[in-house]
Amino acid sequence: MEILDSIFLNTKKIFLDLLGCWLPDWMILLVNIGIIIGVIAVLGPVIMMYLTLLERKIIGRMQNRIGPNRVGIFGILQPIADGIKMFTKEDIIPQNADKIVHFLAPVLMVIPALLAFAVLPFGRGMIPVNLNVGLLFFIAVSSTSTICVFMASWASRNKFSILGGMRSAAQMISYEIPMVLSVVPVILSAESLSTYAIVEAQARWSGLHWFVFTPWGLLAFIIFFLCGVAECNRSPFDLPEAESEIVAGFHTEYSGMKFALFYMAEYMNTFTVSALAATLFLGGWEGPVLPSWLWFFIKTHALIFVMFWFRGTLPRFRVDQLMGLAWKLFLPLTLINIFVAGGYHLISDRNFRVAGASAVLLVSFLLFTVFLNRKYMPEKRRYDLVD
Amino acid sequence: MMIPLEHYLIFAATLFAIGIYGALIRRNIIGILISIELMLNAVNVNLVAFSRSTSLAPETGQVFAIFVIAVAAASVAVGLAIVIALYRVRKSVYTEDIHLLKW
Amino acid sequence: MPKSYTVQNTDLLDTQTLEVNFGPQHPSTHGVFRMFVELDGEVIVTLKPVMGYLHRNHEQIAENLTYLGIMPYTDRLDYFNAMTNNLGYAMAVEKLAGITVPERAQYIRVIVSEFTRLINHLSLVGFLLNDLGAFFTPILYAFREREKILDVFEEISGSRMMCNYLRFGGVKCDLSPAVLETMKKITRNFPKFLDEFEALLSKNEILCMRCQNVGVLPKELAVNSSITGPVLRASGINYDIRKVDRYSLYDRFRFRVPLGRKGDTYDRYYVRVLEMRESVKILEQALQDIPVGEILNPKTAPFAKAPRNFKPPVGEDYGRIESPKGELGYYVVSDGTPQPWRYHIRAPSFINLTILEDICLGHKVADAIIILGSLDIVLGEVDR
Amino acid sequence: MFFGLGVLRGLMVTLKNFVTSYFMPPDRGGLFTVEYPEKRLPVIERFRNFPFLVYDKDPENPRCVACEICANECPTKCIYIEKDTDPNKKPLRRPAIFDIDITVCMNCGICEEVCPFDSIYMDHPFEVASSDRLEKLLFHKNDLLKSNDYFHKIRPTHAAAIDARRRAVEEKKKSAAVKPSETGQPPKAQNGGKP
Amino acid sequence: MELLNLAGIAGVYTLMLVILIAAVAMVTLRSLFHSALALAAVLIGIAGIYLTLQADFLAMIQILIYVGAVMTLIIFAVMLTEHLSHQTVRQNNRQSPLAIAGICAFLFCLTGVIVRTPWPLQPQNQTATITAMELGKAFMGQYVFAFELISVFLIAALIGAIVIARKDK
Repeated sequence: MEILDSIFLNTKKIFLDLLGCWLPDWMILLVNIGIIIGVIAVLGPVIMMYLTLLERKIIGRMQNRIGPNRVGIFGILQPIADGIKMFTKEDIIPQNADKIVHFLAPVLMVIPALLAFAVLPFGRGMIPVNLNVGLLFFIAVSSTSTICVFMASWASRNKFSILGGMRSAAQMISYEIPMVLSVVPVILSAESLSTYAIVEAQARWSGLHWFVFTPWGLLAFIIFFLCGVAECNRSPFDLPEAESEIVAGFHTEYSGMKFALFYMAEYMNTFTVSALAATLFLGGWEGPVLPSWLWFFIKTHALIFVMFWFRGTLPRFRVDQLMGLAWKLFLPLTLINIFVAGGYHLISDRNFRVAGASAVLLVSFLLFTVFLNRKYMPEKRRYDLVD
Repeated sequence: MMIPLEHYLIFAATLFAIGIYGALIRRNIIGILISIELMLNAVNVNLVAFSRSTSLAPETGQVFAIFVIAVAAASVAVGLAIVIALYRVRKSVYTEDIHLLKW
Repeated sequence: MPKSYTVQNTDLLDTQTLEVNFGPQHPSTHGVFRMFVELDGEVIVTLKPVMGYLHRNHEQIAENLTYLGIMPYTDRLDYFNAMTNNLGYAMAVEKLAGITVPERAQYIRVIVSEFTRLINHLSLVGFLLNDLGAFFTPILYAFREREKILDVFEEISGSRMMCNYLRFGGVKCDLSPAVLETMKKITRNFPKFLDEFEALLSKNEILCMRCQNVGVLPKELAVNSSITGPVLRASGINYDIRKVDRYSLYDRFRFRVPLGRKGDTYDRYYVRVLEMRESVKILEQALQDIPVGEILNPKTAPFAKAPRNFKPPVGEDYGRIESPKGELGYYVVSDGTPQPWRYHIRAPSFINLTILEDICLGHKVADAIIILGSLDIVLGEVDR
Repeated sequence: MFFGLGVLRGLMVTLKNFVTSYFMPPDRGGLFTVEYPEKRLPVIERFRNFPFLVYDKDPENPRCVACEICANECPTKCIYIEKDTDPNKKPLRRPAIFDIDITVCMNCGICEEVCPFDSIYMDHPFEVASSDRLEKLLFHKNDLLKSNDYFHKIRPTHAAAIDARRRAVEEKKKSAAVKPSETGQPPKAQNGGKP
Repeated sequence: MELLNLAGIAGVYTLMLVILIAAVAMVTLRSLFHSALALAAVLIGIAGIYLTLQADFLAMIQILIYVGAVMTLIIFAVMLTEHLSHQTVRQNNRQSPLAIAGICAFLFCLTGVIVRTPWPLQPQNQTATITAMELGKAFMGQYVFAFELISVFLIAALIGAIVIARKDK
């Protein structure tokens, strides 16, 4: 299994040794970095293209229909067809739009999405850049996309996009805070910010060793995942581009290639957020039999399936409910979660009495916050059938 | 990576000078606030540059830099709150219109 | 010289209201319907519905056609339920001309209009969920069931939606035993589908949060603006024309009328789900004891070949039925010639639309779209 | 009850549909789509699309006698008929021109009901789209004429009933014609007075 | 290898140049929105400078706090106050030539001082990369009082901002 596990590492080493015979050694260093950058630059868009196809197939199957199967055997070439369509579509710039900012917004939207790939541990030893502040890098980079949303909505100068821009910025900010706080317990128990060390920490513990099996880990995982969904403006929280209300939110005035960039940024965010959730809580590339990078992709695609599943089923939140959920439900839960995780980590590592106590504490606090928000909870309705 | 300390200091100084220039000539209050941000950042660069080459414990510079960032964020928050309150009353954010102590 | 400083109004950041047109091409208004909305931030200040984009001059055309010639036009009024439109028109003319309808034809008419009620409520719930943002899943489940019923309609009348199936004094063609069998199968496993549909939607917290206490229609406003149909019953008023007029055979079937209590969007949604369950009960009873016999009153047979000679006596009449959207009435005035002198339709969607502004004020933009969806309007019927 | 329960139950419904769409038959949660151009749904017998004219033996003399009842009764007035005239300008009981403008026709089936000579019925093919709006969408007589066995092919029961009724009328007329000749009275002037 | 080092140093100098250009642009651009974006560019540049000074925790903090939150705040303020319509108002008042002269003089003597003073250099600190662990120990150890004070200060600023900006009913 070892060979299969580090198959990519070996091929790279062989390739570099091959080059080594007639290139100076510092050039090899550059080539190594070049390979990594090339892999990410190719991996990002390809993942994005095949996520769009995967989404349409999955949601199709949920609705008892087939999903795209005309282009290529099972619709394999559909993303390429979409790409060509996006290229050839005419690129309309509104007349009184702010030309530079209008052009810059989609480009700057894609850059953070691509940068986030640099920190994900794809497999044992296969991490593009092993920063010791990897997790913080991911959060910082994903928070810069708010500005691009502002630029897009301000530059197109129309009512709908400004309304959408304000809404999505407010949503992104209010979901960033619970997201950051829900990651703190993981850092606390893995004692390091680097994603590689976090995955190794999950491998070190004996028994069921993923963070998601600890009580605070489960709560943090749910909150992190939901905030991640909100961060990339997807399903139950996809208010900014709510078609039924304000047409298409901040990218109303975009068409052709620019719209494709927004689309690409959204899907890459989907991939990176679920990859990070898998790394932090589901043990990254930890797995019994299969090679490590395969485990990583299985877990990430499981979480991506859940995101598409949300999109296929759940209706959309309204603006105030959306904000209420973030500030009144997620934030208090994450704060308490940090205390419980601290206590859990301090008292002992793995015995069940402590786990039970913290679970009870967490569930009681959850019910308490739900009780506090009961004004927003749905009420039971009775109907009388009259003759 | 041997960049002499002086180069960082000169860079920070010029950044600081640009910040002052911006603060002096801008007519829009938000413009002034932005320039003050720039000046604070220039100070941060200095702190971090010094932290690596003086006799003190290496992390003191960074601790101070983080404190400066915290204070700067708080100042921007309060500053912009005041700007919005002003705009609500005065309908303009230009420094000429705001020179009455009480209206 | 400093500018003169008059103390401006010291009210607070008066963001000027934003006029937004949810125009005829908006993705979620059902057909060509415009709402001129004035927004203060997110909250609706004024809302003015603008209609008439789909006006096809239906009543004027009808005055130059024979009575039979109007029948295919009534399919296109409320294009979701053609059969109940035909039924309303046929009953009005039969009352005018004094034609009785044989037993089996009455049963077929009840079966067919109850199936149409299922279709209409299915697609309403689907479109309402579409406005709420559920990405097409509920509507595709609803349309899967609707396809089965439309295939049955095609078997009996020849066309899925534009059925043109009823004639004065009965129906155009008979139900073959095979069609009766498929109808029984559909009504047998419809409740199972409804349970799955409700499991997906009714208890869904997001749906409840979005729909409860949104667009509350008080009782007296509903009565004063002559609202009819499920929208009225969701506000708690027991007025169902099938029970009030007891027209055709409805007094023979045991079924109950669901009533809501608060009259908000969630009640309007759930009352329609309960009505679907009641319609399935009626269908089971009707399909059970449908008699054998002729399907067209022999007195009207000669007119089938020559609609020109069908001249109802001079006079006027108003026939009304409980269409899935409310009280659908036909007012026909005849002057002895084969063409009606005056022909008017009381469209329930048009009248239910008048209260849109009153129940939308104070709500957010997203709610206005859902309230419009819950009123279940079809532009063909509104603009005629 | 617990906040997220309804949402979870809804998710289970879609998951069940996702799973069953792979192996269940169409009506119990399986795949419902029929891939149109390759596989098609069977056309239902009573389906009515645009009308067509029936002729018994050869297209020259269709059943239609150009009585224009259908043209008058058609709600949208989309039928145009002109009588045929023999060489010396005497009108014949046959249509020279019989046009149906299918952009106007709403396939309501009234012409089929009112035609006393069983000559016009509703057809089945629905793929009649064409790029040219005027010329190709105006069906002339030779586009409309179709044989009786084509009528049998697309509408077996209905065509059989029509033919049975026509044969009954034929017998009654023949028997009526035979009976007076047996009783010696001169046959009514059936066909130009020839015996 | 020294080619690589050279490239690295050249990279740092170009980064400094880019930051200076963005800062000048920020100060002189007419539309406030554009100058806010220029500020964002400067901030990201300065995060890059921290990386070259091996202060990567600080760089990430800088991006997260400044570019993530402070910039959003500034752009919100710009959107709320700037009318969509006119952009023609002159952004700079009349003292700019005088200001330029004064600032150049100030800059000149400052650089003179920087170049002349003999900075006490401690070579062994040059390469020590400070990880988040040491910063955490410093915060909880030597500077714990300042840390608590800053949190009180932030809360006060938070509440103050809300009270001022709130549209009191």
